[in-house]
Amino acid sequence: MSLWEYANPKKFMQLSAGVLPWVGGLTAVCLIVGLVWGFFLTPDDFRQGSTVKIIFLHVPSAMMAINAWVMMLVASLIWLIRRHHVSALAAKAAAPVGLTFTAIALVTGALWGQPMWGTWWAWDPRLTAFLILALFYLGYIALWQAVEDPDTAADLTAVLCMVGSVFAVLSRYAVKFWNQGLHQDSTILKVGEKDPIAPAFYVPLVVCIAGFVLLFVLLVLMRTRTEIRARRLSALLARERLA
Amino acid sequence: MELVVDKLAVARGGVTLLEGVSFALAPGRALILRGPNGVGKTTLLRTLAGLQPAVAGRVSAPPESLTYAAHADGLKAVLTVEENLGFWAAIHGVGGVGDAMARMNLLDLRDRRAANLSAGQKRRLGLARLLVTGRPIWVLDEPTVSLDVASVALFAGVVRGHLAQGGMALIATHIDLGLDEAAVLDLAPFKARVTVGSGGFDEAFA
Amino acid sequence: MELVVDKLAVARGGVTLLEGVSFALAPGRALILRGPNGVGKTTLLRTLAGLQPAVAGRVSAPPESLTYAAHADGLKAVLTVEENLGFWAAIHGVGGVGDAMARMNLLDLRDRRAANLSAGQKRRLGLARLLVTGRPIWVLDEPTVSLDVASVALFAGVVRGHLAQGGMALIATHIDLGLDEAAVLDLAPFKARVTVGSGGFDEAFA
Amino acid sequence: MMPDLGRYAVAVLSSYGATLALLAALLALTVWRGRRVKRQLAEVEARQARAPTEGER
Amino acid sequence: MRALLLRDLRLAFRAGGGFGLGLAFFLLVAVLVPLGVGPEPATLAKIAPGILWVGALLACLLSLDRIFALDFEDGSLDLLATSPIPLEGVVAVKAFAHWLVTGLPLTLVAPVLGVLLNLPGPGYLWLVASLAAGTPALSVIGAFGAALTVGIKRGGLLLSLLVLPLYVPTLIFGAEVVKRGAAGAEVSVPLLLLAGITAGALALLPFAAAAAIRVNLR
Amino acid sequence: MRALLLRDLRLAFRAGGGFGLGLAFFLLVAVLVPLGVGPEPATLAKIAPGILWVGALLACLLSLDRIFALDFEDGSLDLLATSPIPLEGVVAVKAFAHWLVTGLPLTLVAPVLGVLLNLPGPGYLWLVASLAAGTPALSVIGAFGAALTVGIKRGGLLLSLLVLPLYVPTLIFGAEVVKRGAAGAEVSVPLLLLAGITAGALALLPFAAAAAIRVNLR
Ligand code: HEM
Ligand SMILES: Nc1ncnc2c1ncn2[C@@H]1O[C@H](COP(=O)(O)OP(=O)(O)OP(=O)(O)O)[C@@H](O)[C@H]1O
Ligand SMILES: Nc1ncnc2c1ncn2[C@@H]1O[C@H](COP(=O)(O)OP(=O)(O)OP(=O)(O)O)[C@@H](O)[C@H]1O
Ligand SMILES: [Mg+2]
Ligand SMILES: [Mg+2]
Repeated sequence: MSLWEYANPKKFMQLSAGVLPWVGGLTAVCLIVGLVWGFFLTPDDFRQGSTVKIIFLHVPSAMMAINAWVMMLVASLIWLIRRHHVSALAAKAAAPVGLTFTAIALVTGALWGQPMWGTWWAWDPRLTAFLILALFYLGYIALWQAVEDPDTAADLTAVLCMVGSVFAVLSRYAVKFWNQGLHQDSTILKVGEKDPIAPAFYVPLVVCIAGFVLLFVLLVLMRTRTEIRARRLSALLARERLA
Repeated sequence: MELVVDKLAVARGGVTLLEGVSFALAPGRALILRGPNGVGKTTLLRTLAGLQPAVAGRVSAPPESLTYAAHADGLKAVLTVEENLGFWAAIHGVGGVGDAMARMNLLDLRDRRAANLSAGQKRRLGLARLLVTGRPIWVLDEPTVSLDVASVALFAGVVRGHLAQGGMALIATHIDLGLDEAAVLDLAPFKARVTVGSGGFDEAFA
Repeated sequence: MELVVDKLAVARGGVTLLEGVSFALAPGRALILRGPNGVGKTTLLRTLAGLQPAVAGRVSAPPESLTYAAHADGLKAVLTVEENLGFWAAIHGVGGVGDAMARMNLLDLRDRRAANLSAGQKRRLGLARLLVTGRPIWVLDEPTVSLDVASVALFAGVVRGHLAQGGMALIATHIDLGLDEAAVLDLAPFKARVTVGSGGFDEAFA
Repeated sequence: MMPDLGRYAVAVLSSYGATLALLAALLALTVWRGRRVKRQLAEVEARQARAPTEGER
Repeated sequence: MRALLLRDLRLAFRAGGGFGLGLAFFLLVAVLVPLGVGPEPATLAKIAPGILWVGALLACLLSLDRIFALDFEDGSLDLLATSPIPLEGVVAVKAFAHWLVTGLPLTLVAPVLGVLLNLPGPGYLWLVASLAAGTPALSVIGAFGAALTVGIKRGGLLLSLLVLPLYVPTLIFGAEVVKRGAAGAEVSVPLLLLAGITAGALALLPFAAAAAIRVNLR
Repeated sequence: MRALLLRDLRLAFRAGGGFGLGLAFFLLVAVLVPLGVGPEPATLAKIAPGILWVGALLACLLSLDRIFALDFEDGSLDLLATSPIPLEGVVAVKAFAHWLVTGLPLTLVAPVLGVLLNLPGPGYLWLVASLAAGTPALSVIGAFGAALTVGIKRGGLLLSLLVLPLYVPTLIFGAEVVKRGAAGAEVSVPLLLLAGITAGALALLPFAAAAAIRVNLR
């Protein structure tokens, strides 16, 4: 059986209905364990004090904010190439989730920045790139809402997502070029190098990241199911009106 | 050189409007499409013109043989009559602007801006565009809207001339054009029955 | 309650088009204006509606008794049929939206956005607006453009109903509406002779 | 029970508060709209099953 | 009148959201300027009041451009002009609707953008106050400009050109209020002048705008 | 193609002058910012490169908004789509026409506005160079945004929202060229990057824009 069969809405609804409770349960477990561990059971950092606890929210949401866009890009490509409606609707469903994660990363970052850097906001390249990412999300969502016909909207937003991705990467390099910045580099992927994160933080962080990934999957599945139902609902209503 | 439409189904807004429309149009012939408001004439013509995809069926026509005149005329209000026509002539790489103006009785208005034309004069200008496309198949959506009786007759004459040169015309209209030689196709019988997204995604799961 | 037009002259773009137009319209009567494209029908109707000043002559009608339906319908594409009508009803402080939709055969389309109507359906909606203005004098510029035969008959019925209630209608059209009881005024004889800026500033230093 | 957050209590607590609030809002919105659409769809399907529209089998 | 207001608001929300978008543009200006100017906090703090006001002004301006044009194009304006509502009322209502979907949300969201531009602490209150006092003038003046250009296709830029000079006093006093406020100085003089401009514009310009529309219709 | 270009230019000149107005808006931004920010020469000199680039960008944006919309509304776009010219060509020509009436005059007049904003001496050359290299990208990216929003009434602000984030790299590199140039530093890296963006946008975006128009027409 080919993977593409899950692009059939009926199959998708069946499969996702079976998977949802498990994903939901696992999400709850990971998030609760990770956040409780992170908030109550980690020590203070010698430099950052108790603010390190923000890392358990900030880093997972920042990662997922980017990954959500990547997922939308893949879904858009599938829609443009193979025209599977489910993937277009999944991209639509993911955008508000990605925007929320972006907002969380921005808010927690700002709250962290106030004690650490002495300012809510600095025009650091990574921060700036995130702000621009938020704008891309806003534009994408606004375009979905502004176009009435669902297939037209799917096509237009898919094109926007592709072009936007290219420009988002460009912006990332542009802002790096423009300002050296305060924000620390990525260390999470550099386990084993010198100066890694202490294990006391590392383990709960990984649990939290898993929790955010699962939360993303959960939300996207639920929203995609709703989008499919909404699509069918409007089709049935249209038929009723004609009859 | 022929326009053949085979079991065509067309949709607008996800609703299939017409199904199983088939006809053929040979050089020198005209076909008049009739049907009540909202049956799908405009949608059918746009599909034929290649502006939207068909739901099912096939349209075969030689490439770039078709020109479409819609409800809207595509005129620029700030350009004069002659400039408007000249633009479309240049786009299609054809001459004959003066001739087109003469045949649609626009010579007196040639230096008038399109904004300053009356409704019927605008329509005459929109129709004159057909003459400068050099395309053999004319697809016309209610061409005689706002035209007075004399202009309708003038236009019927222009269509006749086009047919006589081996052209074809497909005309959706509610008004009698006086083109008695044209065949008439009533679209009402082709109204689609299972109308919504039949078989497509929208109903794919039950 | 009467519309009286006395030796009216109207101009567009500084050019006097019609001169010496006089007629009177009594309650319950309709007058059909005829004339070739560009003779000045639209200009005359806009002048009567008070949208532009007359060059000479006089129009007398009770204040706020007149409503005008132009070439453009004044519909908002993103509003539904019912919302569009409801807006005009509210502006004129009149009810009867449901009744107007029923009489113009729009009930099936009430929740459809105006953008998704066909040309004829849009026009029906534009005409339904007349019913929710509560105004006695209807001034109509080619009201039946794009309407199919059944809708033309429907609209003629609506006009007859309006006349029966003591309303008046002034209709510029090229198409036969089947309103046999209406008087007809041909505008061609009123075409202005000395056409440019007669008597005004434009000739004051000639 | 409550860890001592020291002078950064405001920053940490408001971070957690804001995050949880945003996530809860998104989840609530998702669930709410999901339920509503599901209910409407069920209604329409039931209605159409009772009175099959003309042209269906 | 209420019907007209409701319709205009409904159109603004439906048609791709005139609402969120005025805001979005304001946000974009606040983001673009630091990208162009550079990230130093001291420079940004210095120019923040001016830039925020210029951004608010441009956001108004952009959304303004078709305040009457759409109604003109589809014939609604003709019909409104022959309706029982006086044209002055139409202008006032439309300007008010424009303010509700642009000026008001701009005012409410401005403090957040102040953070982006590193606005000094005491400035926030005066930023909101000056925008609340000044944006109604922007909407009314803009409605007047829109009325002047209503018959013109692609009038957008011409409109900007006509309206921007009229916006200058509002801009100067508005930015001055924020600048003084941010520096902890006395703000009452520019704030009063700003309120005066708004009151005057509200009282007079609807009549001028209605006259302009009447001329453009004929 | 030449006919289309000539027509678009003619329309721009006739319809209240798309030509003078892009310029005028640029001028107004350059005037308004000092009014809002205050007159100190040092501050102005510092922000001049950024503000000039932001002004150029906004001037482009404003004039952009109806690059396809007018043709869509009056039905010309349908006719162009069925004409012998490929839609990609139509997009490219229209973007070029837009550049000719906006980007080019902006570039030429920018030095004059540099004086208003007290731009340091060596910056002038680089201001012109960077605008010449960057404004074509603004036009093409804008044409893409206009193509996406062509079916949407009141799409103007949505267009801004979609396009402005796409303008970010161009803006950063453009302003950086001027800033470095004004400070007498090495400019070749950002200038090359700017030219690269323009080249890439010119090569690829007409196809994306044509695809978007096809989708919007159906
Ligand atoms: C609004 C402001 C901020 C934004 C938008 C932001 C954004 C990000 C992003 C995008 C990541 C990268 C995640 C990844 O690549 O895996 C990240 C990671 C991180 N951020 Fe922030 N950040 C902000 C403020 C701060 C502040 C103020 C601090 C603390 C001083 C901070 C500390 C960190 C740390 C420690 C990481 C993890 C780096 C790693 O080990 O990978 N961030 N942030
Ligand atoms: N989004 C939509 N959903 C459902 N139906 C739609 C939608 N958009 C358009 N329609 C319907 O599709 C039909 C469009 O038909 P079309 O415009 O082709 O009619 P037509 O035959 O040209 O009519 P006319 O003679 O009035 O011009 C209309 O009945 C219209 O109501
Ligand atoms: N600026 C102008 N200069 C000269 N003549 C003009 C100008 N503007 C319009 N006209 C002419 O005035 C007349 C306008 O008439 P009007 O629109 O009232 O015609 P109509 O009788 O309604 O025609 P139709 O039946 O085509 O709608 C036309 O002949 C038009 O060419
Ligand atoms: Mg039609
Ligand atoms: Mg007329």
